Amino acid sequence: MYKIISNQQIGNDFYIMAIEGSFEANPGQFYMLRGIGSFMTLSRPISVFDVGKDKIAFMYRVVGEGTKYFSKLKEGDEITLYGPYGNGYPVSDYKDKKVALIGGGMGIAPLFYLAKQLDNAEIHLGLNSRDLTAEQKQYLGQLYATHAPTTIHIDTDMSEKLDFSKYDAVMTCGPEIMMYKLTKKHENVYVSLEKHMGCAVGACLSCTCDVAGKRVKVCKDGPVFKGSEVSYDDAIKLL
Amino acid sequence: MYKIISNQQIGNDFYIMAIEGSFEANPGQFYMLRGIGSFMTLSRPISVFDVGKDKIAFMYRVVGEGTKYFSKLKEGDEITLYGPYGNGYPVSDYKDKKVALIGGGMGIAPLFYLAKQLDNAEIHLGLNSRDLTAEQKQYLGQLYATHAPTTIHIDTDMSEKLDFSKYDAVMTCGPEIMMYKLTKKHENVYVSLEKHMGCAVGACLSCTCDVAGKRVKVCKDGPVFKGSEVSYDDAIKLL
Amino acid sequence: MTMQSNYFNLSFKNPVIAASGTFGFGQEYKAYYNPSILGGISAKGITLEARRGNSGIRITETAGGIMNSIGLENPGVESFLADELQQMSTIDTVKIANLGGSTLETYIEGAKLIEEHNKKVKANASTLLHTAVDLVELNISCPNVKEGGIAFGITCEGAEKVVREVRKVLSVPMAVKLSPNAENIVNVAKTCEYEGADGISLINTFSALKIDIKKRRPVFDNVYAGLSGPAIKPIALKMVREVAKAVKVPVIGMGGITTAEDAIEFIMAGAHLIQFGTASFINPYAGKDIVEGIEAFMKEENIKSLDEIRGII
Amino acid sequence: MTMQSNYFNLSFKNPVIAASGTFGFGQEYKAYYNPSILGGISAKGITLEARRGNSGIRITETAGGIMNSIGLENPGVESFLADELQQMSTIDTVKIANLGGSTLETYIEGAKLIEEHNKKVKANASTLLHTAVDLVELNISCPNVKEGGIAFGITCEGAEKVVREVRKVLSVPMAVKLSPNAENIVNVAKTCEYEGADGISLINTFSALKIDIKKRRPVFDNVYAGLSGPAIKPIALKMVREVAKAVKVPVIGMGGITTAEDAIEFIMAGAHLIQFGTASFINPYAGKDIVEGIEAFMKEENIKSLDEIRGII
Ligand SMILES: Cc1cc2nc3c(=O)[nH]c(=O)nc-3n(C[C@H](O)[C@H](O)[C@H](O)COP(=O)(O)OP(=O)(O)OC[C@H]3O[C@@H](n4cnc5c(N)ncnc54)[C@H](O)[C@@H]3O)c2cc1C
Ligand SMILES: Cc1cc2nc3c(=O)[nH]c(=O)nc-3n(C[C@H](O)[C@H](O)[C@H](O)COP(=O)(O)OP(=O)(O)OC[C@H]3O[C@@H](n4cnc5c(N)ncnc54)[C@H](O)[C@@H]3O)c2cc1C
Ligand SMILES: Cc1cc2nc3c(=O)[nH]c(=O)nc-3n(C[C@H](O)[C@H](O)[C@H](O)COP(=O)(O)O)c2cc1C
Ligand SMILES: Cc1cc2nc3c(=O)[nH]c(=O)nc-3n(C[C@H](O)[C@H](O)[C@H](O)COP(=O)(O)O)c2cc1C
Ligand code: FES
Ligand code: FES
Repeated sequence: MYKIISNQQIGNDFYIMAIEGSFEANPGQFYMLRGIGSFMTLSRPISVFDVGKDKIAFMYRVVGEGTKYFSKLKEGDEITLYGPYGNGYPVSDYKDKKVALIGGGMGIAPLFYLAKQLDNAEIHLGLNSRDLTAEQKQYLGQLYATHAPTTIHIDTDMSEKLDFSKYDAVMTCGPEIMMYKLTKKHENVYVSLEKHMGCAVGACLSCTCDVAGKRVKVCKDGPVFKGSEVSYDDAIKLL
Repeated sequence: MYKIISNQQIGNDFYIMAIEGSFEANPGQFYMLRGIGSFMTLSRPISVFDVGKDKIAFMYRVVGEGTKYFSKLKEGDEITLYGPYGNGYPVSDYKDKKVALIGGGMGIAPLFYLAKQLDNAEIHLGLNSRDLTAEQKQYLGQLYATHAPTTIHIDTDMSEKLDFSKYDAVMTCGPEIMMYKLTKKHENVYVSLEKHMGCAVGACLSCTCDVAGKRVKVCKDGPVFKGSEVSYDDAIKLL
Repeated sequence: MTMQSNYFNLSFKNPVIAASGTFGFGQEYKAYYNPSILGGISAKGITLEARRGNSGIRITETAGGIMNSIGLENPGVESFLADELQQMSTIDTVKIANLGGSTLETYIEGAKLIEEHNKKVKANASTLLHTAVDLVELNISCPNVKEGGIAFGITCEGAEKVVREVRKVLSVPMAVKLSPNAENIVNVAKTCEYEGADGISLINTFSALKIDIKKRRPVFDNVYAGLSGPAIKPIALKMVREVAKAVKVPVIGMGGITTAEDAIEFIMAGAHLIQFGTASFINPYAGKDIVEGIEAFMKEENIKSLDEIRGII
Repeated sequence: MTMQSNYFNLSFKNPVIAASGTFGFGQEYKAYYNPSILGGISAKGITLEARRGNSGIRITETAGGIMNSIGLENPGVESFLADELQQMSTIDTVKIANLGGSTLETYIEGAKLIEEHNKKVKANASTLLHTAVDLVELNISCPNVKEGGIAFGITCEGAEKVVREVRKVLSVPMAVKLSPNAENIVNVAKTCEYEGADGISLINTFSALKIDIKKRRPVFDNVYAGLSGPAIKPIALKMVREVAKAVKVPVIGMGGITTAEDAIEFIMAGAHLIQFGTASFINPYAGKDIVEGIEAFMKEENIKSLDEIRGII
């Protein structure tokens, strides 16, 4: 159990929660967060938003019962978390390369810490017009801009907007359909997949999918994969 | 939902929780307390410890999951409660009469507010030597003494200790066996019964028992009954 | 937009019914809301003779659910008809008598008393007793009485016998309430329909066990007790869907419904009416919240009648 | 004081076994504790041929429980024997192969492969494959595969057929894993015992339903999915007690066990061994906590052997 330092509402349903403790994680890894003892049977996978000395932060959106519970926690309350889990983005391979970080919706969460670890990143935040007020978007833009040049795209398809030739890699997180489209635009696209999870350690097979022709576990082998190797069955269904 | 003003630990497993709000209740009545949305399926019946302007207080002991949850709540946290339920002690009949208030263990809880409403009460707190340190007992004694002369009996059978002839009535709450014995000592003994409860409104029949030859609902017709009319089947089993 | 519907030749102002044993005789939750807002009320289960119910602890909490061992404490059919049912007349809703029994004979005798009562009321023969039973919910599924009840709900043979015999003496509309402990609940439902049941009501509680490991004995004197509440909802929902697909008569679905969203799940699974039981212990406003929540959902999703979504899964 | 016991001619250092499908192939929770502290590990269910499992969402939360629809994703029996089982050899515990099937033939063929593998290992014929299957858990109760499995677990006739035929080809100790969806789980257990099962394992998940009312479709592509976790514990405990009273072979009890107290309830209800499944998702240290908690309880209550409390309810 860890103590909550702060749990700030930064948009309609957007929150950033900071938790006390000593943590080590790579950008793109995630933790399993849970509350209220065993009343909640499944922990919720949430990406690392930021890691600092003696604290870690998560950015999350309230979508159901579990995240609603998180949103009600206050400074001083306790929370249980396990992790870090999975493999993050290939930071060391692209440390000083030019990288586009493209987030869609809550997919912007892992990009903050990711930008911090890269020397030459550019951040593109895809936010829709419902979730955040103009001010809130500006606030987020400024927040992210502390680590890299940041642009905010509202309700636009970023795969159409950018000149991908100038990047060595694209690292993205967001709706599958967005990530799928990006995959077609550049050779080195790294995507972060989302699946309902039970164990987060590779034990339950709740989160498997096909990558590079093999069954992989998103929790353990991912959540970050090379986009071109992912089989987008689900995303393609939506096209 | 109500706000918690304070939740003070006053003994090993003894707590007093004060809750903000405007409440009206009679001594001996109880509320159903609950937390964490619908995760807890049953509310917990807890007697009124004290009612003040814009607040109510409960004294409780941690015995299981529900009360443990209560003990973890802090100032500013929220709690749900319904009530007041049931009928309390016959305060108006004995307003200025000489009344012995006898509590055993957590049964001391309703006596505080009860003493406040009587002009001529004497409080006897039966506490065992495990639950509370000497200091904690003294603290409790002083607390109760703000309303009436108070004595503390440790690990003793109060039905053997007191001269019952000097009282017009005995109002008691505690283990059934204690209340049963007291019932034999005086004509006007009022006891507060404890049963597992579902609805607290008389709808589910979880709490029925025989009083004066009739089936009654402890939640609605009690929890306070005239001791001589209660059928002590369970208590007698223990003798 | 309307929540109103007709089943059993009765008009239900909405599909939300208070479940037997959890709502007393309709008066008990009046401090929270007017019970007339409900589509119906199923009164506490009654038996031919009055019963004191089970000894010992009668209710306890489990993860996401509760267990109860009331043991059908009730004043008996006659007393119910003369007293509690009459008091229910102030409530403008469908009045359901939940009839249990220990032997075939006690079911039949109980049903006969209801039949006679209704005849008298309809004929205005009695000036004092003016409220009739609108619907009988034949309870062949109470797990908490040793002598039986549930014995009739486990197998098709059991159900066949009791439904056939009761039907012979009862012209009042009758739904049969099934047990999740049935060997094959779909077949039991079909048997009941075949034997003349006007509807199927499901599910009653699951037979279950909790042990006090310190005392080294079961929590309940009766060893087993009935599990209900949110914990059982996913199983109940599956059973309701399967039964709704198998029978033509109306299905009253229940088991863990605590919110309007839960109720809508049951309707999408094929339930014509729904009941909420344990929900009232979690939230005394549950009935009101469910009625209002269904209405809000219909508005939001532009649903004119629940028929549009009934059984779409 | 000892938690050690012998069943199936195997020595269990304690009664705590990781349940199939929730503990991978034993390696996955190593970051939390050494799996060698467990009495046994039941590996993910395997089938003759490799399976990709079900499409769509595979796990979700319910009140006090979870629903899963993995659909027996697994590498196939041969690959399991050659690979995952061999990796399990580093773990000092009883190794259980959970064998499912879609037809009688696939069960028999799968069992034959295990039998042959064990014979080779025992004969030291193979130098590479040195780990044998200690116990087969015959899974006739998976609700998540359309083709079958559970079909054999619903009726006595189904169980009779598959247990009889598998027993003919399998000399490795075998427990049969039963479904709570069985029409009469006690009779199915007795049938399995009669047909030569060395033990009974119960319960697998309950077939259940959850509907996404906004999308107006079931949450799971396969419509139904299996309910497990604390929510089902009281029902599982009852079933374990009834089966334990009805058969003479050892009973492996499970269903919602998340704490040592839960485990002790099952032992008091008659279980010889227990399994924890969903518990690991709630608390990755669950296995360790349960083992240590049972030990602490035995000390506290001065219990020398679990035989003292087994089946006392
Ligand atoms: C690797 C990974 C990283 C994530 N990082 C973030 C993040 O940084 N910020 C953030 O807001 N969200 C993140 N998510 C999504 C987040 O896990 C879900 O929004 C959350 O679990 C929803 O829980 P709930 O109880 O509020 O919703 P409900 O819909 O009530 O949840 C019901 C069940 O479904 C599961 N579930 C529902 N939606 C999702 C989903 N999209 N992904 C996985 N499980 C789901 C829940 O965990 C729960 O078990 C991440 C998901 C994954 C897999
Ligand atoms: C009218 C009335 C007034 C009460 N007043 C007080 C009070 O002022 N202070 C106080 O500390 N306690 C009081 N109690 C007892 C209190 O309700 C229980 O200690 C509490 O419910 C235990 O809950 P738990 O979850 O901690 O225990 P668990 O044992 O985990 O509870 C499991 C279930 O059993 C029920 N239960 C367990 N013990 C009791 C009990 N003794 N009485 C009723 N239900 C029980 C719980 O409500 C719950 O539903 C009162 C009980 C009644 C009936
Ligand atoms: C305390 C209690 C008493 C009950 N008594 C009866 C009864 O008398 N007759 C009956 O048919 N069902 C009875 N039931 C079962 C409920 O009517 C309902 O079928 C079951 O609880 C499942 O619904 P729920 O999960 O919404 O509570 C009782 C349930 C509870 C909890
Ligand atoms: C994700 C998941 C996968 C499972 N896979 C299997 C399986 O492959 N074979 C099997 O026999 N049981 C399987 N089960 C059932 C469990 O082994 C166990 O019987 C059931 O979950 C009840 O126990 P629990 O409540 O402790 O989880 C699975 C359960 C879960 C939750
Ligand atoms: S969440 Fe269990 S294998 Fe990935
Ligand atoms: S608690 Fe329901 S009748 Fe008393």
